[in-house]
Amino acid sequence: MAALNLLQAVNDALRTEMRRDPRVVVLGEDVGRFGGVFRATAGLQAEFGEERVVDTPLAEGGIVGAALGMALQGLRPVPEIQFADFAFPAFDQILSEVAKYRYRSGGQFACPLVIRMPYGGGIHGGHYHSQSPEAHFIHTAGLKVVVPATPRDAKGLLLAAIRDPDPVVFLEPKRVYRAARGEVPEGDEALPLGQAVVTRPGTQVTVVAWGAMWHEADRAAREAAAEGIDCEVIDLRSLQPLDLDTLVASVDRTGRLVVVHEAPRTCGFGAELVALTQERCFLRLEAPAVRVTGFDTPFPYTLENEYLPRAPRILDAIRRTVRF
Amino acid sequence: MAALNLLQAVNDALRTEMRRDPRVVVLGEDVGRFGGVFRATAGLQAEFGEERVVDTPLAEGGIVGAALGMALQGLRPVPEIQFADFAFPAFDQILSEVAKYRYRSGGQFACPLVIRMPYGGGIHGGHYHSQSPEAHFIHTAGLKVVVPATPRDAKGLLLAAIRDPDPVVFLEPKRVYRAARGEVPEGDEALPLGQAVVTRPGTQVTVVAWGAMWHEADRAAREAAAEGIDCEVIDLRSLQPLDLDTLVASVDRTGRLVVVHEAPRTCGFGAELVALTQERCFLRLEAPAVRVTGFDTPFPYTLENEYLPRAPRILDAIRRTVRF
Amino acid sequence: MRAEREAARVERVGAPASRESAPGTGAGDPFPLERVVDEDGLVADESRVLLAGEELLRLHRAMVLDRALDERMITLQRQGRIGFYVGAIGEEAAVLGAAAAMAPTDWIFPCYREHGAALLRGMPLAAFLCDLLGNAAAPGKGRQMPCHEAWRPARYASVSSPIGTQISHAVGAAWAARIQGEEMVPLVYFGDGATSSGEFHVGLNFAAVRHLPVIFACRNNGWAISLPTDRQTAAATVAQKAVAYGMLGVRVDGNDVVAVHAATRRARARAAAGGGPTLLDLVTYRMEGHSTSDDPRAYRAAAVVEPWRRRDPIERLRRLLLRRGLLDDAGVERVRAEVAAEIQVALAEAEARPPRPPLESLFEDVYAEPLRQQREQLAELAGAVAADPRVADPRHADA
Amino acid sequence: MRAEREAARVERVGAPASRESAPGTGAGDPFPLERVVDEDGLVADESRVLLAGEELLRLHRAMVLDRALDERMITLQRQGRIGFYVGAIGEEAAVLGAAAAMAPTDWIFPCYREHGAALLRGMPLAAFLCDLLGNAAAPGKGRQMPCHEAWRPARYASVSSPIGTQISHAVGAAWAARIQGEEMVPLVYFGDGATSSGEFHVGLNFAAVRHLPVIFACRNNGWAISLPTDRQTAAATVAQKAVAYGMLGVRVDGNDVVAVHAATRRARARAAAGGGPTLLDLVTYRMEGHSTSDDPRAYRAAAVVEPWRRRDPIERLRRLLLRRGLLDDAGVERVRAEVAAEIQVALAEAEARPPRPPLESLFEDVYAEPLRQQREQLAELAGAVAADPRVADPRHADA
Ligand SMILES: Cc1ncc(C[n+]2csc(CCOP(=O)(O)OP(=O)(O)O)c2C)c(N)n1
Ligand SMILES: Cc1ncc(C[n+]2csc(CCOP(=O)(O)OP(=O)(O)O)c2C)c(N)n1
Ligand SMILES: [Mg+2]
Ligand SMILES: [Mg+2]
Repeated sequence: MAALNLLQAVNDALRTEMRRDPRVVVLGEDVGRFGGVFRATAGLQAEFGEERVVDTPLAEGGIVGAALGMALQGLRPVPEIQFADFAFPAFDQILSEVAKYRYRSGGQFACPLVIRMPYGGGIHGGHYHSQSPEAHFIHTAGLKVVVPATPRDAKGLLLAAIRDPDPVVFLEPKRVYRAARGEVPEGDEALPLGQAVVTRPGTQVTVVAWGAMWHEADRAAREAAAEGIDCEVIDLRSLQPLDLDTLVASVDRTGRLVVVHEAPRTCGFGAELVALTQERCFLRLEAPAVRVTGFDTPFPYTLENEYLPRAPRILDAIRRTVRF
Repeated sequence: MAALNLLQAVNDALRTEMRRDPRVVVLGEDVGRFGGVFRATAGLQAEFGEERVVDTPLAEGGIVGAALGMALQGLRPVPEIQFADFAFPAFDQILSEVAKYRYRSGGQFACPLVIRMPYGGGIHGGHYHSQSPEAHFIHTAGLKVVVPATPRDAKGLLLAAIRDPDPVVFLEPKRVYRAARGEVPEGDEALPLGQAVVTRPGTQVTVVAWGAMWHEADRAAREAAAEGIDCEVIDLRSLQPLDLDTLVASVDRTGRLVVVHEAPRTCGFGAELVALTQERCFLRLEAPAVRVTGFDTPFPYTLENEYLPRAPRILDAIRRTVRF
Repeated sequence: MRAEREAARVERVGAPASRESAPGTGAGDPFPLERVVDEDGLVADESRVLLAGEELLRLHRAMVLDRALDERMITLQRQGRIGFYVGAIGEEAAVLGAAAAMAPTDWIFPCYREHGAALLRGMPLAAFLCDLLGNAAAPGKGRQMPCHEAWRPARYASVSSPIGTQISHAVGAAWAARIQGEEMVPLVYFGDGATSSGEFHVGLNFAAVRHLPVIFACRNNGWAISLPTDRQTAAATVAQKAVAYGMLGVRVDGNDVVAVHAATRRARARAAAGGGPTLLDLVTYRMEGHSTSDDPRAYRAAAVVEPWRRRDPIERLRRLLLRRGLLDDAGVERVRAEVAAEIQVALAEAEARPPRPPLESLFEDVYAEPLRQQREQLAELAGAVAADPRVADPRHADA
Repeated sequence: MRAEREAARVERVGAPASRESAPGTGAGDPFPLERVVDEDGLVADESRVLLAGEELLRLHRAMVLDRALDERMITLQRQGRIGFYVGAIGEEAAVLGAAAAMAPTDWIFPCYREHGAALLRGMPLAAFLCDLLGNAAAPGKGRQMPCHEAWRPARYASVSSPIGTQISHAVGAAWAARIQGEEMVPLVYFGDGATSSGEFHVGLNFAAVRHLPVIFACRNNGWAISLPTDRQTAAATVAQKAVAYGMLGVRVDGNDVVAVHAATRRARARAAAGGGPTLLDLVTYRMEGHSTSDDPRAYRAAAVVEPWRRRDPIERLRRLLLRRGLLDDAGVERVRAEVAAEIQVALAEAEARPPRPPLESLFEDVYAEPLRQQREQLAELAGAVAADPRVADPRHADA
């Protein structure tokens, strides 16, 4: 066990898996010599060489398209998109090609690959270095979508994602890249995809979050406890596949749901979670599920802390839900 | 009044507005000489010339990007994406640029333009000539999203969209391009954006749909009536802005909601509608809202009629909801 | 004047080269049209014919099959027996000449007119026809439109509709093979329209900068649906687009199967030897509509097609074969008859299979294993069908 | 051998041209480096200096301001007074030489290092600084990162982060102006990294095929963050990428403001006269890190930057001005002092404004009028702030 931050855990996972499996390659802008603008791939090119850790030209579509071709030929590519905001030039490759390749070929071909992207706000990045595009990927059948909140999960889930037979979009909450620290096992053990974790058991209201917002949800729950409100906090970790059983079991018990995410509210993943719970827990719900989210605007610069659903706003929602 | 089909109504709207406003230009693949692969722009180049009705090279990003530049310089461009499935190469331009231009410039610039796209299934188009990507656009603040179901609405809403100060994604239900026929006023009167229409008043269950699926919802409601179930049917027409008042008023009365759309269920616009109604009608809901949608798979070819939420499947959902 | 000097400079690499023009002399023209067999089946330089007689006959048969298949399927589409078709009539030399020059283990990344190459590679005709029918025996399980085949045993990748996306796939496959130490040179096809896509640019740039062994074969057939190539690009040739990448670009008479084959084989040898990628500009012509959904009369005068009739690639090869005594008129007829019979048999076989894949196939292969949604939705659909059989009635289709 | 002939053909247009090399002779080199003023401030051909003394002085001042501003803002960023900065140190000639050659009504579509051009166009320095601070007086209302300015009065478009997206905007603006009958030639800036984007390809192709008046100015500064240009593309020059579009490509010493200006003015005249677009390859060098977020020591040896120090564009212009007696040492100092004072005054003005835009600004300008969501969410946020002021506390930021 070593105490690592989330960035180091990602680096550790990549290094571990590249040592174990010669099929794993890393490609993207600035990932090689420089080791990535966040240094997530630092040291990998020195260890694994220029052919396995590749600095690509500036073209996200090419990065993902080439990764798909590599996967067809038997490699396990882990392309990096420098910021999730720059995934849009690769959307045709991700949504039209990567997601559909297995299905459309009648299962003849598959393209297991992991698209890593730092995502989310809180680093003063304004419009284009802050977005949370998970809903686009979740809406696209064929993709898995994973978001770790802690270093341990970052390592274990990234190992699992690379070994998974399906393409995975791996969203890394860059706001807590350095702030989230914790013990990370040294081995190469993967954590299963599709399992949420109840990080705080509680009885009165279920608070669901992922990524950087899980930390805010957890803080809000602690503050709520001080006020005598007993929250159950769930870190989803995997948005697709979704661990609906854990969610439904929790809401069936608490009867109340608060969903937290950074992305704009309208058509965000929160809407899906609310729809799913009202479909399955209709008779158990004692209050409307509440979404605490980013607003329906582009991501701002100066007022980003007002925009982000941080602990105080979550706490406010928890109180309102419990009082309903 | 003339009896037109939906395609003719679109053509009529474009011609009407191009005559009225010299700033309006049309651009896209095959839209000029050929008049569009569906013939929506037939005859326009002959009337308005090659500079206002432009055949572009094959690059959707360029079509939308150039349209944005035209709008900055004072035109009112109406780019066509040949099929909504081919909007993905233009996603960076649509989501990162068109949607955010006004906001990010502090309101100094705007880019009013209308991106027309035939969308939806039912023409044996398989994966890439059948998709319904509305949720991606609705999730992106800054875009308006409009979907007519009838020729009259197609004309009136397209006129309004072109005159609107904001960028509009105008989704045309190609399944009913020819099948939907009706009276269309000859003048240049626009219909307001953001107003849903209750096409069938009823008391027991609210059925919400748009585009081609409104026709299926209407049919299901008629069949339900024969069984003694009284449905209220709403054609949303505009998904962003959404006429939430009409929806909430209806659900508050009926206590039951069935949402129909072609797109995959997970993170589709149906989730948002369910979330919104449970937030606002929580105490009036007598049954869980039900989503009748496309499945979480790519759009299939042979089994497309199984995939599409046609009247029989909607009827089944109506029955289940009423019996809950 | 300086400005004029510069204009001249562009002219030098960009002089409007007529697509109908005779091959360039090479002098002054940086991208002369390479040709081996002229329209009368005559060969000026025998040393440039790299194909043995047997190989020429094999290619001839493949081209005749491709043509006959296209003609037959267009008829089938008109009869409503298949839903759609997109063929390669007039472009058989470009498709098959390139494919025949590759090693059997080289990946082929098709556009959507290259089913002739899939068959040449060993995809059974009946399997291809099942894909067209989208029936229960279709290798693609009836999920994509006709002519969107894939055939893994021959490393023939999955056809996709979005234009140009396959280009970077080929680049990645080449890259992977180099990492694995495998000699593999992918061949990727696309049209002249695709050269305008971002995908083209991005893919060729990656290949050039990594010096990867890839053959980029542009079926430059003069049209992208209704748009003629000179409205697609102001460049006089597609070949010169290679200059942007510091890549080799070669312009070839795409209706001369011998020239296409020779240029491709050369490019392959060069790539395999570490010489990097090549862009092949295969100048040919789309003789028919874009697809069965298209009616070219709306945008193309019949007269412009006329000159291309006598450049027919199959006729040209036939003349060569007749001249060389490799085939006589009876032999030509025999090939035609064999091919027609082959199609007939395969069609009968394909049409005998159950016309619709089973319901559960809708939910397979989205992921390696269906997730909760797919399982639940299958159950939901099965339940709805049980409640009302019309849910699965294909006739209940129109609004 | 034929293959060798072809390799030679590519060499001809793609011979590795060193970015440090002296300007080409023109003979045999299709894209010679144009230069007017050499590194010592000497001019070989006086007829090529198109700028009057007054204009040279104005450009000199603009370049000195640009440099001083960048240096000052980098310091401010280190002090935590602004959050981020991206400057143009070493690239001032490329930025300002091009901008100065345009008509005042020509749109400028910036990348993100061209604030010098915004100021030259009349954006008030204090307004620019308010944007950097993202304060209540910022023209951009504090919504984007620093250096993402827009200035409508000068037709200076909105800076965006996604690379290359502005390129097709320029194309559309040119197109629209032609429809409107207005003589307007947009200038669009981008980096060498952007040439790899699909946006570059798509934009240049549209412009060429429609023969639109656009000037594509590549600030070819040798780097895209950590990637040197020779790993970005295998093409020896950016200029030759124009060949792909049948467009004019011109390679210019980007550290020679007189040459940049002359080439741009020529391109503008040509475009306005219906001669179509031009790609300008402005060969320059990024002297500092990519931005204040970057530390180039991780990927770039200090030694490779050294040779570029003596090519400093401001020094070169200064030498010219001194030689011509347009300025003396005291004059140089005076400009420096003036510029420093100007920055000081503007900074004081900007920092005196309320540091944070009001809450409601968050919801304005998403649409022309806020929709229901924006109105409701503003009320919700205001309610939350009322319930707990920490909701709007910027210090409550870290996890
Ligand atoms: C991204 C995208 N945009 C538009 C289309 C619609 N479309 C299908 S084929 C085609 C023309 C392609 O022309 P070309 O690349 O020359 O190939 P050809 O059909 O001539 O073989 C178009 C525009 C598409 N399939 N994908
Ligand atoms: C689409 C996209 N991908 C990645 C980035 C991250 N990024 C910002 S600047 C940059 C390098 C740009 O290099 P170049 O075009 O040469 O411009 P320069 O910074 O040298 O002026 C990269 C990769 C981005 N902003 N947009
Ligand atoms: Mg073509
Ligand atoms: Mg650069």
